[in-house]
Amino acid sequence: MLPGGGATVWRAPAQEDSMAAATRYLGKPMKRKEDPRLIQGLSHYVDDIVLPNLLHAAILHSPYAHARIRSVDTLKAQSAPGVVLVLTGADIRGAIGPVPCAAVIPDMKAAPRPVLARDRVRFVGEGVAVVVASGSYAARDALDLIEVDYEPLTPVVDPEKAIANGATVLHEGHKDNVAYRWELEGGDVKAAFKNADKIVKQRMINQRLIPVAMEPRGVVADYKPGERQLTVWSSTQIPHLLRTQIAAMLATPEHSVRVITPEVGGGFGSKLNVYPEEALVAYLAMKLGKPVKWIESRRENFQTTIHGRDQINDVEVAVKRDGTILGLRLGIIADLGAYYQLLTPLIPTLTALMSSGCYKIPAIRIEIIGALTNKMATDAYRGAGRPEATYFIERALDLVAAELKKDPVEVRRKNFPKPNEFPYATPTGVIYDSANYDKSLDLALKISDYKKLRLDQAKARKEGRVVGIGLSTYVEICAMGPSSAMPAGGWESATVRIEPTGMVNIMTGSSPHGQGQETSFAQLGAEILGLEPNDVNVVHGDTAIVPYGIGTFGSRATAVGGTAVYKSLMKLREKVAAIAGHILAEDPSNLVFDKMRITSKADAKKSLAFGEAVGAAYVAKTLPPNMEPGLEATTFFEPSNFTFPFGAHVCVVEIDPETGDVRLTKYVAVDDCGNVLNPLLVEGQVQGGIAQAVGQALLEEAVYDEQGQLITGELMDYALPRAGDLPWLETARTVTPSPVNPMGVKGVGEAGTIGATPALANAVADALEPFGVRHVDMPFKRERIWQLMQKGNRRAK
Amino acid sequence: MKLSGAHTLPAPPAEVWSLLTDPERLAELLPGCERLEPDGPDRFKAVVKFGVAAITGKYSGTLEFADKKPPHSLLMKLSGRGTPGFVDGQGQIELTEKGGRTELRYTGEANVGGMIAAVGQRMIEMAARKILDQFFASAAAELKKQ
Amino acid sequence: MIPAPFEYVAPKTLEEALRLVERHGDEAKILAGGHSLLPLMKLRLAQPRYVIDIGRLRGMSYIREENGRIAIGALTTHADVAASDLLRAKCPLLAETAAQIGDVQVRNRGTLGGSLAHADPAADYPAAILALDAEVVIASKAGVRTVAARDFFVDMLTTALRPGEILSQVRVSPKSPNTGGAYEKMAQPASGFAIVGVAALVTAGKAGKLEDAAIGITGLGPKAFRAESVEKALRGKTGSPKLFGDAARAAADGIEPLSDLHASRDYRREMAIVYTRRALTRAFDRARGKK
Amino acid sequence: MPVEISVRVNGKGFQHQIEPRLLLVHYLRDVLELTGTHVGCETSLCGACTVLLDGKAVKSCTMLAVQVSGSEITTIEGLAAQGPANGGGLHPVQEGFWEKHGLQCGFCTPGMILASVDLLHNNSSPSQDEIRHALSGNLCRCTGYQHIVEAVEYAAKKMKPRKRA
Repeated sequence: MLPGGGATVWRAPAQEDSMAAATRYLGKPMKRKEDPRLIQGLSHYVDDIVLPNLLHAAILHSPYAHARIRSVDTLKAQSAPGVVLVLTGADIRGAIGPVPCAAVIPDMKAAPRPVLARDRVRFVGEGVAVVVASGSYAARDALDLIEVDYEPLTPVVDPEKAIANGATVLHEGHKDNVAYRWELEGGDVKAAFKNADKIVKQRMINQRLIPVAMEPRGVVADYKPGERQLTVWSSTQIPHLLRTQIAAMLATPEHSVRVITPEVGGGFGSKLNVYPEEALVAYLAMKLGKPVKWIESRRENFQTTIHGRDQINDVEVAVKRDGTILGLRLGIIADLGAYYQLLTPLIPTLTALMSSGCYKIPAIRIEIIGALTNKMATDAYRGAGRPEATYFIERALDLVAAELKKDPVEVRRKNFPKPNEFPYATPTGVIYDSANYDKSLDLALKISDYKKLRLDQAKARKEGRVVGIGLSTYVEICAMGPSSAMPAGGWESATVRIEPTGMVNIMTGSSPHGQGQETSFAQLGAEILGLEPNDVNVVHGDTAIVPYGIGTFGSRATAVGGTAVYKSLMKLREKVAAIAGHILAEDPSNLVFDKMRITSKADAKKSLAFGEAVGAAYVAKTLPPNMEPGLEATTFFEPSNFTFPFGAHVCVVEIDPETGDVRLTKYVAVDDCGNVLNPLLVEGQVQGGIAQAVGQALLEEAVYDEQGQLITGELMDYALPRAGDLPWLETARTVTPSPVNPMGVKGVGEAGTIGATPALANAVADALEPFGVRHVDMPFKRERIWQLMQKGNRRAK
Repeated sequence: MKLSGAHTLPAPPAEVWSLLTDPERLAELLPGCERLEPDGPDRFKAVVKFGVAAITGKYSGTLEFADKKPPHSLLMKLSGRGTPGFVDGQGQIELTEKGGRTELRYTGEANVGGMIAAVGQRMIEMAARKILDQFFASAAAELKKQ
Repeated sequence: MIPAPFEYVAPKTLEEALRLVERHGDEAKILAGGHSLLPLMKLRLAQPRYVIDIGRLRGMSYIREENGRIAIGALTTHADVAASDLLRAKCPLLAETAAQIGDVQVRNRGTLGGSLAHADPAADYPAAILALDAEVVIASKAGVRTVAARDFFVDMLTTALRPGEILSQVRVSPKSPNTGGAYEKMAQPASGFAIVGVAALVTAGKAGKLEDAAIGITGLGPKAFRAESVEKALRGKTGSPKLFGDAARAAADGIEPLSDLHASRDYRREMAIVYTRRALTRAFDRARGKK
Repeated sequence: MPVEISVRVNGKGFQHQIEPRLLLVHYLRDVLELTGTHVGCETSLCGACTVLLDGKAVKSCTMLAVQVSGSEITTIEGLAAQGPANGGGLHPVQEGFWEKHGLQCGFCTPGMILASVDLLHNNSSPSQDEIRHALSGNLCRCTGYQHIVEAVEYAAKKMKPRKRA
């Protein structure tokens, strides 16, 4: 139930969670509307789509990281049973444009990826030829019959060697493998370092990761020549942007392309992209006049879907003896891979923007070098640039604390901006919307009983146990918008239509894929219109039905997409109120929407069913003068700023002194993502985010050997966290509404991952402190930790 | 993948040399070699079945001899491609006379790619050593026969 | 993901299976539960021309006592071995080892015979089979022969099985009341295979004197092996933490450990020592009647 | 050469001529059009393809369809014998996943649910550690597993008085 009056927005509550008390559905832990189909196997992911006469495509990939293609012989494959068509890069030259990159950085060298390699391959897994056959088995068989003559070239694998003089250059026309150099400076950095009592330096490596959404990618395309209509089903986070790009790559009018994202089995950024197969399969369907399906294998997913992170960070912090931070210098070498995907070059710049963390650092200088190497491209993986920032600054704060012999808590508090200093502008040019860092830290310390943890640790150390406590206080940038700061639009759209029977359809440009917006947006619609959530249907991921949208990434679906929904709902509520007011002869601002009725606050007898007022809008006989019939409203919401969720995480690890095995034994997360629509969903996002951080900290690492072979090329060698790797996660929230949007929401999709990784790293470093260890890079694999302990023991002897 | 090792063979270097550079005899000694045909001077086309137990793949490619210094040293270059991936490698072979016998030392590097590199990682090096050991054992046996 | 084509044959009897195995020689692969073979075939690292499915043979999945020994049919699944009351009572080491293989789904399908015949250097069973001095019963058209566990594992992925033979049964001795066993494994975090797995079996006499000790180690080298120098250092001595610690130092003697992404040679060697000591300690406690 | 199989899936009998190399998961998905069983990897590690074979959880990507001839298979579609597909209620494990937000993208969910059913058959009141251990053959990238553990606990409680599912 919301107060009446079209102009009234849902005000940010003055007290924590007071919103939930005043509402019927919003802020309540409602179970999900999407689940019944998912728990019964009744949903449809791309691979579940079957069309008449469906053909199957399979792609031949380069086994070489770097090689010249002398020739591709497809003759045998073409005559294999069931094979319809075999195409090579040369065959499609000019027919399909390169893979698009939306990032623009001054003086950036171009590194476009052809849909199929033509004369040179630049990473293991790059597509060389495609087979179309009557069945997936026949297509796979034919791949073995294609003969490619490669001339191996020197692979360039290490990013630092790649940018050094004399390295083999990956791309024709480039003089070296430096994709770009980018600098950012704010404040008087020289003075800061001159006035420092201490300068704390550390090199940190943020390893390469593989997103591994449980559903690999997949594309089905169907072309109807008569109607000139191309329909592409793809497992993507960005249906509209994909449609525009497919149209451009195929030089086909955009209005004849329809992209549908059916159920999407996880993305984490890996499906926030435009991939060669999306255009290639569409091209094949057009060429053959038959529907074509391509489903990525897990192996292909490892090799050819974007990777994440892969930065070397050289950090220098200038501090005063009392712990005050004066300045920061950061050098980033980002391994971009061989070609750019959609946002590849942009990701390290997000690290730069957030390098201040949740601290007042008056002077910051950052230099980024993007390196081209013979590997798969890196791009946005859960957190996209921000986990790297939070990681280095949180590690640096611990190093400062260690250097000054202070508790990590104290050093952090010393440098927090206070709540009354918001909006707070950092020297990197971003403006933090709202925060109370002390509050979330206090709560995390309280829940974890931090003082007792330290006492327990001292005791454990005496017993010869290796125990570490880690803390991270983070801030992140999300709700990706405004457009001025985004490569391709930072707004989001929503159309809400109240159908003649009173049922509501919300069409959102966001394209959720597991986050649960079908539920949370239905809660929002039910709340605003006084209906039941089941009366509200959420439609997404079909460019023919839903207005143009940007998509779900950067924790933006609720803060930006949800706000567009909210605004459209408010517009309709105002219109329905006007119609009801007209029928009831009551001032619309006196009307309350609740329990499917519209009733006057002043006179309860003045009341009519919601459906009646809606019907009137369509029958159009009793409308107020000059009012258009129908009930549909569209909003393109342009946020004025990003939002900046924050929080404090505390964790405890125990290391087996004999093996180096790190066990996470306690985890406390306090997150502040502003107001929440459905706390159950928020909790799910936080827990899942923490699990991915545990993956990065303890287990995951994409390893290319010296020849550029991805030797963690399957789940056999790339370890993901399993149920037994995680302790019970204790989660809590503080609520500091964002002033950026009317609902006061911030976003939570990536917060867990961003906040947790440094907490884990700090805990491991803390555990190893008695061994004289200052810093250790992730992942904290047993052997690495064991070696450090061995070294420490030897030194102690 | 770097490989090196030494074997003592029961014949003087000249005999070892002629064995190693004779494609017909080499074909018989090379484990899994199905074909070895001349393809230009010091260059041969080869079809070899490589692998261990269930993990076996057929590779076709070339074998080349270079930097021949009879009967002291030569460089063997091998490159093969098959459905499980590719193997490219070269090995420097040095022969030293030791009291009527030959000490053969090899140092080489092999690059393996494709499926075997992605999933067979933990087995490749073992497999390669095993194949080399087998080869030298057969070579020794062959030389003994003479 | 998709195996190459093959001819499928499903013999109804062991005799028929043996005929087929002999006829097709190394063009054929034997399919039992399929959890070693099918993964290789799906990646096309194995492309047999014939697949002989012995999974349907009746009477090859059992665990029973025979002439004072426990006989286990080759087609017995890991789950059945892990859950067997007979084994848990009389040969708990084998049940404990089976319970640590892969995951629930793998244990429900994978078979004892299949795992042993594949002889993956990082498989769990071989460690226990060696420590238990099991006998491997092998059938062929010529009849049945028995191979001791320590002669069965020949090399990486290579066993004493000859062409035309099928592993049909494994026999172990029931433990005496003062014998204790333990399997301790450091699992590779992604695949669950053993980086190092140590199966220890010790018999403790009065006052903790070690009458016998047997240690099988898997994951360390190209094949599982018995750590004989450790065993020698233990026999006749009185069990103690110090003894186990000292004796375990010989765990990797004479072995050139494997090295891969997940564990270097040195680390594997050191972990073999640590896990040997742990397995011995737990086995000894059990032999002494402690839980 | 094609081979004939005869199998019961979700209570219905089927007979087909199939290629021997056809994997069980592809038989279920492509031949029987039961697409609730998913393929998430090719190395038997993710568990998305888990089905019940004669009541036991198995990975259908690591079985040939021909191997199950004569057996009874239960897929996610057949788990609720009277599920909405057939006009009735959910299995308690399905209910638990819904109640406890045990899923996000839903891709791992069918396998996760069937592995949980297998667990509860063998252990009617598992501890949290036992649940985590029993699900070690199923990967989820979304939830962090905690809600899944709670979902299984919910189902265990619910199934107790009724004994078996």
